[in-house]
Amino acid sequence: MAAKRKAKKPETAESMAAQQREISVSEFFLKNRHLLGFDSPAKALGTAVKEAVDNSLDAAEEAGILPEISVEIRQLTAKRFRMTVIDNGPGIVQAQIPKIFAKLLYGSKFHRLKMSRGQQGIGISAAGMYGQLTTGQATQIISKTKGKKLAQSVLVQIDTRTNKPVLLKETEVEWCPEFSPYDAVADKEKRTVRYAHGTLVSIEMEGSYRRGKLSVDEYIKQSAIVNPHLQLYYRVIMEKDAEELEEQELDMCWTTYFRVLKHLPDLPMEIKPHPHGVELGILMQMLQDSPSRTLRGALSEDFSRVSGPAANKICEAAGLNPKANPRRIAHHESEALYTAIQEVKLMRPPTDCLSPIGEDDLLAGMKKEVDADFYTATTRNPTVYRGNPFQVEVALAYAKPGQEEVNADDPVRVMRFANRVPLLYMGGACAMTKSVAGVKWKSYGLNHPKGGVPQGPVVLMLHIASVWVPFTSESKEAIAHYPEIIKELTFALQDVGRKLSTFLSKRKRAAEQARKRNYIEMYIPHMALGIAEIMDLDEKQEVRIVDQLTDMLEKTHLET
Amino acid sequence: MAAKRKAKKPETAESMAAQQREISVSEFFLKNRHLLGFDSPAKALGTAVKEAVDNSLDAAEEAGILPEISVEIRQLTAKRFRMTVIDNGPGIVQAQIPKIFAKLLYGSKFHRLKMSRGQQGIGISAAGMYGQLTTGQATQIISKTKGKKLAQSVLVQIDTRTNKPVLLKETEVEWCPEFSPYDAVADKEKRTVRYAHGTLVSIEMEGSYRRGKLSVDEYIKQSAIVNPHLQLYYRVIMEKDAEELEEQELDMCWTTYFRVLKHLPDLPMEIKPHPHGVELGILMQMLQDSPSRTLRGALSEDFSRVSGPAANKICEAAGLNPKANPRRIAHHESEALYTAIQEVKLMRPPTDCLSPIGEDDLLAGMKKEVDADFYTATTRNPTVYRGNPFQVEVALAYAKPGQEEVNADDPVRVMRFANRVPLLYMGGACAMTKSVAGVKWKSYGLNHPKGGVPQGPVVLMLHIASVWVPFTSESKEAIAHYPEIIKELTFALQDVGRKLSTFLSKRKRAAEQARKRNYIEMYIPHMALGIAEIMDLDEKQEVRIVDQLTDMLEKTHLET
Amino acid sequence: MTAKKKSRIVRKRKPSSAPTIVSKQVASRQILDLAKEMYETIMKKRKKPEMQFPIRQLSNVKYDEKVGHFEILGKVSTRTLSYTTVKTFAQSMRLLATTKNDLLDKNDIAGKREIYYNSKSWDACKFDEQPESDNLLDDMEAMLGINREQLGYIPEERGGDVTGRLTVFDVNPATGKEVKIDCANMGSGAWSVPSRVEHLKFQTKARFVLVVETSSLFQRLVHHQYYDTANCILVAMSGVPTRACRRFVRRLADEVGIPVLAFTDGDPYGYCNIYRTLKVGSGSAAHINKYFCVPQVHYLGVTPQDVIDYDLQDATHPLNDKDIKRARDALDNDPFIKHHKEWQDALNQMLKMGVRVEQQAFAKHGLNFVLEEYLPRKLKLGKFLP
Amino acid sequence: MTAKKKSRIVRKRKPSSAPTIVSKQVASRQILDLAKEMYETIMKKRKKPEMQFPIRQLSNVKYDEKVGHFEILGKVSTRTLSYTTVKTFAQSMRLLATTKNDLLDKNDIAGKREIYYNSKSWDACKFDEQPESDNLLDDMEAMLGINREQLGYIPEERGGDVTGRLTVFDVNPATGKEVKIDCANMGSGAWSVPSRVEHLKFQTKARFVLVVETSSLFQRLVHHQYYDTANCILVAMSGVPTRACRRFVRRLADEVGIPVLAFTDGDPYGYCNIYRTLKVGSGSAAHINKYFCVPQVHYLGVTPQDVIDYDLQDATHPLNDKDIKRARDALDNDPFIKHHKEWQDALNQMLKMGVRVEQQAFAKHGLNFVLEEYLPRKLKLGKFLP
Repeated sequence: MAAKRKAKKPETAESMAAQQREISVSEFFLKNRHLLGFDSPAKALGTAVKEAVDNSLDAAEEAGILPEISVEIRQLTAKRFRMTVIDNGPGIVQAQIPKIFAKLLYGSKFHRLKMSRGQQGIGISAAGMYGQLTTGQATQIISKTKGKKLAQSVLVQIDTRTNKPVLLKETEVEWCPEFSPYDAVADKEKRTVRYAHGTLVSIEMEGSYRRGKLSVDEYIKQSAIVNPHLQLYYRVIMEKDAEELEEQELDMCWTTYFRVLKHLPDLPMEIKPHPHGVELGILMQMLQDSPSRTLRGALSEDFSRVSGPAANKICEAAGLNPKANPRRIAHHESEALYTAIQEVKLMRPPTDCLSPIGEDDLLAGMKKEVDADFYTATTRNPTVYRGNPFQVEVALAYAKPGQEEVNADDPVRVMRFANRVPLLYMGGACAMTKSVAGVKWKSYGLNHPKGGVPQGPVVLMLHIASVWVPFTSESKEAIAHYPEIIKELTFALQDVGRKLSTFLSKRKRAAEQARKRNYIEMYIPHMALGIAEIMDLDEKQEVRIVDQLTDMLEKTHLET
Repeated sequence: MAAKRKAKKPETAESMAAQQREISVSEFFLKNRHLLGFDSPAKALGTAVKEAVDNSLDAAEEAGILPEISVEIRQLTAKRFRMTVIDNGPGIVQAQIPKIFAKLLYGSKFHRLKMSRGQQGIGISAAGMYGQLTTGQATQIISKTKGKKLAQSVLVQIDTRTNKPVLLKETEVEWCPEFSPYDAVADKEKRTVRYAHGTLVSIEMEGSYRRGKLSVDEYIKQSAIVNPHLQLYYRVIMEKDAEELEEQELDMCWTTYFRVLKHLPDLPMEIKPHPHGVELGILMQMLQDSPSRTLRGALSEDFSRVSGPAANKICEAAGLNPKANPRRIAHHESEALYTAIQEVKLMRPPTDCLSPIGEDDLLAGMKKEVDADFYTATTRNPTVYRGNPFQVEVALAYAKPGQEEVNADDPVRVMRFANRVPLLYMGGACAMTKSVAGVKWKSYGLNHPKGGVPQGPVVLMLHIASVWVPFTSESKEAIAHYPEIIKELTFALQDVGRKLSTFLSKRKRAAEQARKRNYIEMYIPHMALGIAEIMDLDEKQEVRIVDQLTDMLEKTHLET
Repeated sequence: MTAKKKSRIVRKRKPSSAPTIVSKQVASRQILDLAKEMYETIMKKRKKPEMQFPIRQLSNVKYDEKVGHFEILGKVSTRTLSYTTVKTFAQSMRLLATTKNDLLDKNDIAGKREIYYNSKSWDACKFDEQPESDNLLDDMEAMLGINREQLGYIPEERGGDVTGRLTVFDVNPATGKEVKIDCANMGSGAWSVPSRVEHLKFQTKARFVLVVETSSLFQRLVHHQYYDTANCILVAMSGVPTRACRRFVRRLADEVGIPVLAFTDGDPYGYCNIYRTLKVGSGSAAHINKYFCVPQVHYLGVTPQDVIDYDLQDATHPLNDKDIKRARDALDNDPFIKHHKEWQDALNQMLKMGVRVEQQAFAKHGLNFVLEEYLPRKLKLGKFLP
Repeated sequence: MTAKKKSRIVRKRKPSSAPTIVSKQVASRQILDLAKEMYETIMKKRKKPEMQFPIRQLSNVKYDEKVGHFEILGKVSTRTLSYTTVKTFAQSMRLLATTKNDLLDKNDIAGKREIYYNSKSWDACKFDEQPESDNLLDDMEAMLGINREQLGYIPEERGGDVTGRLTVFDVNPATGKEVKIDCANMGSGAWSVPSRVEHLKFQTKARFVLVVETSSLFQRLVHHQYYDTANCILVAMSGVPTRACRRFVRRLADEVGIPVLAFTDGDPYGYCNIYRTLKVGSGSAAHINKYFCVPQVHYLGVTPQDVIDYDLQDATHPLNDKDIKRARDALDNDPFIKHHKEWQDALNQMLKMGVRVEQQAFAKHGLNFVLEEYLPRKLKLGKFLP
């Protein structure tokens, strides 16, 4: 047991008040960095790459540019790596660079209702903060916007006590994103493409590089699958390689994932909140903030799917004057309004805020992944959870025999995606895995251990597109278990399951036919021989029995 | 498939820059409130009570006051509840009240290294924010500090866009905390205790009240067990009760958990960071911030366990001048310093920052929980993970037969605590559950299905005390899987396991003795009879054989 | 044997008439007819051939005390040639061919296992496991209505042991010369019943036949020359009597006309399987019961009442689930048990007592109690279960 | 039988000398001595009594071809009276008392199951399950060094069947009169070997004894009067030979001095259990092997080489794990197999071929191939395994 403590003066309300302090969100996540996916060196490296690539893709698409991205991971010492991502996106305006890369909770995507990969405004800054914590090094950014002659080169760190960027160095440099990997030769001719705009981000951090199902390699591969409009270059240079190889040989290390689609996916539109998904406290806030002069105006202009007549109907049901000033609505009046909104029938939210991958592209991606005897995909119609539109898609492949990693006795392979981002970790906690386990695969022809994932030479791709994907943690690795989402996933899985079942039974029937024919032809002669031996018939008579019996049986059993 | 979209103008770097915005931490957690434990109405109610009670206990203990707390849950409408917690703590200075109750990431506990229940500065404000979101109602606080005549009554909300409190109403009122429940009669005399100071917090929220292992009831009961110095009053008033019962009858609804220890636990001391647990980035930050003029001074004054000579040794190993200005250390010099620190041998961090429950109090708590034939407890010596001191304790009870909820065939009951706070949810993800499953209970006499929790009429209490408990999420429900923590838990469990094993084998031996005596006395006469029949002996001779044999065997087998 | 003595042992009973035995030529002809009919169906009527079998279950038999055995009713199952039955048809025809050409026409014999091995030369048509060929032998029996011993098949199982005051006239199969066997003159051994018994002739002056379940008790009776003391013939069944043993006892009973008494363990298996099968046959062999039952037999013991009368409670075993199920099934479905109230009472008494008892249980009162006390008393009393 | 003929069938061998048989009086006296010694230990020496048994395992036997059987070595296990053994001691003494007073002194017999039931009157000391009393019977045999048949215990198992050119002289146990049994005159049946055979006398003109594993093959040989054709005595073992059967063949071999040939299935069980036990005894009965082995026997077939020579590959079965383990164990641990290279070769050949073969497999070439071709050829060749 511990020795007796020194007496300590007890605190008072006043002395305790003196200790109260604001905690910056950076400090908070620095201490809790496992919540952001930086719990181990191996995972940290993957998380950093993912955040950078997600940002590059979002920016290029919003700017209407077909994205071209290179990712390099370079080992510096045993436990230290540098990650560098270059894109051909629109670039970042000089003034925004420090905040975007060195301030947590800063970004353009949190406040709007529109599908995008990033949503929290945490990721890339957190990666930089992790690099800074483990190596003391700043994040380097070079960015060039269209029309500018020179690029901005910036070195930035985060002041974690205030969650503010510290600009260490800012210069103008000659730079433009350039992609010309050796691997491009496979595309028939070697080409070097230079763009007038783009961004480079480079972070040094403690890390560890591994291969396998939870690796950066896998993330890169899956990203290419769900983004068929993306041209991606990727290389990993280990300390040993860097020492032993010439620069030209290092150039050969690039792996290229070629673009297969020459146009961008449909751009998702931003929408306004739907009144049925809004909680009382938010409703009150929105009325306070409304630019409208009247309650009716506030309802119809700040929300989607509320027409003028609908707004009147709501006001009437709540016993409020449609012309009332929305900023002067009392508390009990808002409660009445809230209740009225729930009762009035409204159109579902618009869904052009979503951009699903689509069945064709899902199938194309799947064909890259696995050589199969059968492929199928389904994209569900959009629907809503808590007022947020979302849409799910599922693709299924039944592998040809002999495929590596797709064995008939193993659990099926499940690839999870949210807003086109691969999810690698925490599959067990994910609503997608739960949905896969919940479908009755036995009736579709797969073996299915109770409570688990089905078994078979099957690859499943699941995608959810939403204006706000509900993750189980800030590291965005698993989808939370919303019943509406599980229901949609289940319908989609059942749909591909039924198609699989049709395929399997067709195939089974053909095999059965062949087996039956052989079987009949194997035993009929023996039956005839028995009769012939008993009756002492000659060979000709015996052959006639064989013919007659074969004829009869094949007519019955083979022409169905 | 979705219909063709309207063409939309692509974004440019400039148009995108215009959309960038800071995200307040309140907005962030409002949208992600499941991360804070507010994912379902039932859980939200429990989380709110827990945050309020944790704060009350921390404040009373720091002020050297024996805590007395009342908790009331009152149903207002089917889905709406009001939670009110009153304590006899030191009260809160007027100016701090709004920030403490209506600003996320604000508090006194985050920045210091000292064991306390709260650590993030999020909990109670998040509860208020949830109440505000679901009911539009503000949080009410009444607080009286020592020496003041009147109490401050405050109504406060949070402006989630800025994470700042909005003071709705502030008045001075006559109020003092008063506890006089009917149940106190059981203590022989009814008494009403009034205190000169204390705090009341009351929040209205959407909620749902349930009983069982994951309920508020269970949290309250377990809190009383690990805080034997706490006097706690608790009542739940459902809508129906409130309508049907007189006020006096409602007074009868209080359940009292009596204080069993008349003194406070040892107050934990605040410590400085230990250099071995500090990462490079933090080290650099601390040097920048040091009030010392010299590197030696910074090392020995800002860290614990670094004496002057040790500081010199570190500087020497790093090739740095001990008299250098700590604010002028270059990057590569800090790296050298960092490496040198890891290599110099230092004392482990001080551990008076921890206040374990102690074996006696653990046993006392366990005796309240279950009527057992055997109790044991162990408190491990403090140790360190990532530079953070921590200490684990385990108590075990082997229940008397017939105890409700403690069946011999069921998994053992595991009660988890962190810094004296009961953990109810997410047991499956917790390092404590993992440690229990990892110990080889079979060798201690319990049935133990592979990979699972052992079975038996056993209750286990596990406690971790630390200056920074690593939780798997902000809702603080499960301990992260740090190997150092699992190791300590395992040692503690093995210790109580060995004691259990000794108890069980002693008990078995006694039963064996009785069985052996009966057995010998049953068969000896038959052996004698056989000999007598063969040799044709008379009865007297036969009796003599019986006596002789009984004597010999009992001497050998019964007097060990 | 005098009429006076007989009456002390068992109530009078008309011996049932012996069933017809077919010659090998007739059996061979039957197989030929069957093949011809199939040929006609296929080649003339151009229809898929069928095979018909009487259903061999308790539900397709009736018990008429006058007939004396389970008689098969009309229910029939039909097997039509199809994809699923073609292998069975092929194997059936080859089996019939072998039976006719190699056994009947050549006057040879074969064991079940030999026929299984013989099929190994049939290529794809061969039997993979012996149960397959065993099943088809049963089918063939049922289809032809002749027991397989008459087709030249010999059982693997032995036929039981006989001692006591009986002379058996057998025939040397090679020379055809008569062989005379004196079963009272087997020393401490016994005469082992052959697998085929149709040709045997008997001569005896014994008062009755005692058929015993266990070899152990049989040996005790032989050791103490019980057949002399009681003037009887002793037969040991060693469990459920084999077809040869049942047929032997039946032929003996038919020829010499003395009472037959059965002495088995007192359990549902002893009553409902061993004794009932010995007396009236079984459901699964319903089509050939007439050959293999012994309607003349009566039940001596051990009865549930004996447990009480001879103070055997502490030498019993509790009934297990299988025993209880067997007894209940018999009470519900067995036409023989349902016909005789005495048997229903005995089974119900056993179920109520919850115990079964073995023949050796009498050893509790001394090793020779069973032959010195129990058997004489039971025989003197002359009260047997039907 | 002439020496000339004999030489064609088997190599010469000195018949081993017959073991001593003790009288009931001697056996009774031995039990009394044992009790007296125990009494002295307890009451005079004031020590805890002990019981000693030779260890009955293959590891405690040696094989000397001259002796002819597994001889027990000196390893002994001692059971001292203690808490854990007191029940066994009590039951042993009561069992010895019953054996002496009720069987030996009264010249009575008892089966194992009867003794089990007899114990029901012993109160708490009674046997709960029959394996308990069976084990103590084995212990008693080992302790006294006398086989239990000599103590008056009769086996439940039957002793095998005999036909052929042999006359057996038995004794009527009641009258003591000699009984003459002609085993060539059993018709289609056979003479069933009694459980105790010590008193039998034999007379024969046969050339050899053929001991056959399966009843089915035995019946085929009887049906075709093979014992006349080949001038031999046929014995059916029906699996592992019972003690009575082994003792019978041994006594026959000792008295008439003609060769004995064994014909079993060609599998590790047939070689290492059935044949080896018949010839030299077993580890677990090491203390009484001298009574129960037949050192004169030689092995005729089916050998692994026969599978090749007689084209039986497609009538074999693959060896299962148990077969393989049995063969390997024998190669590693069985003193008999380890003594004879021929047997090691045979087992290794079988393991390499991976198959076992049954006696009936010859039916593949026709039902009577075994007696018309196989046996005559093997006998003519005269090459047998030791």
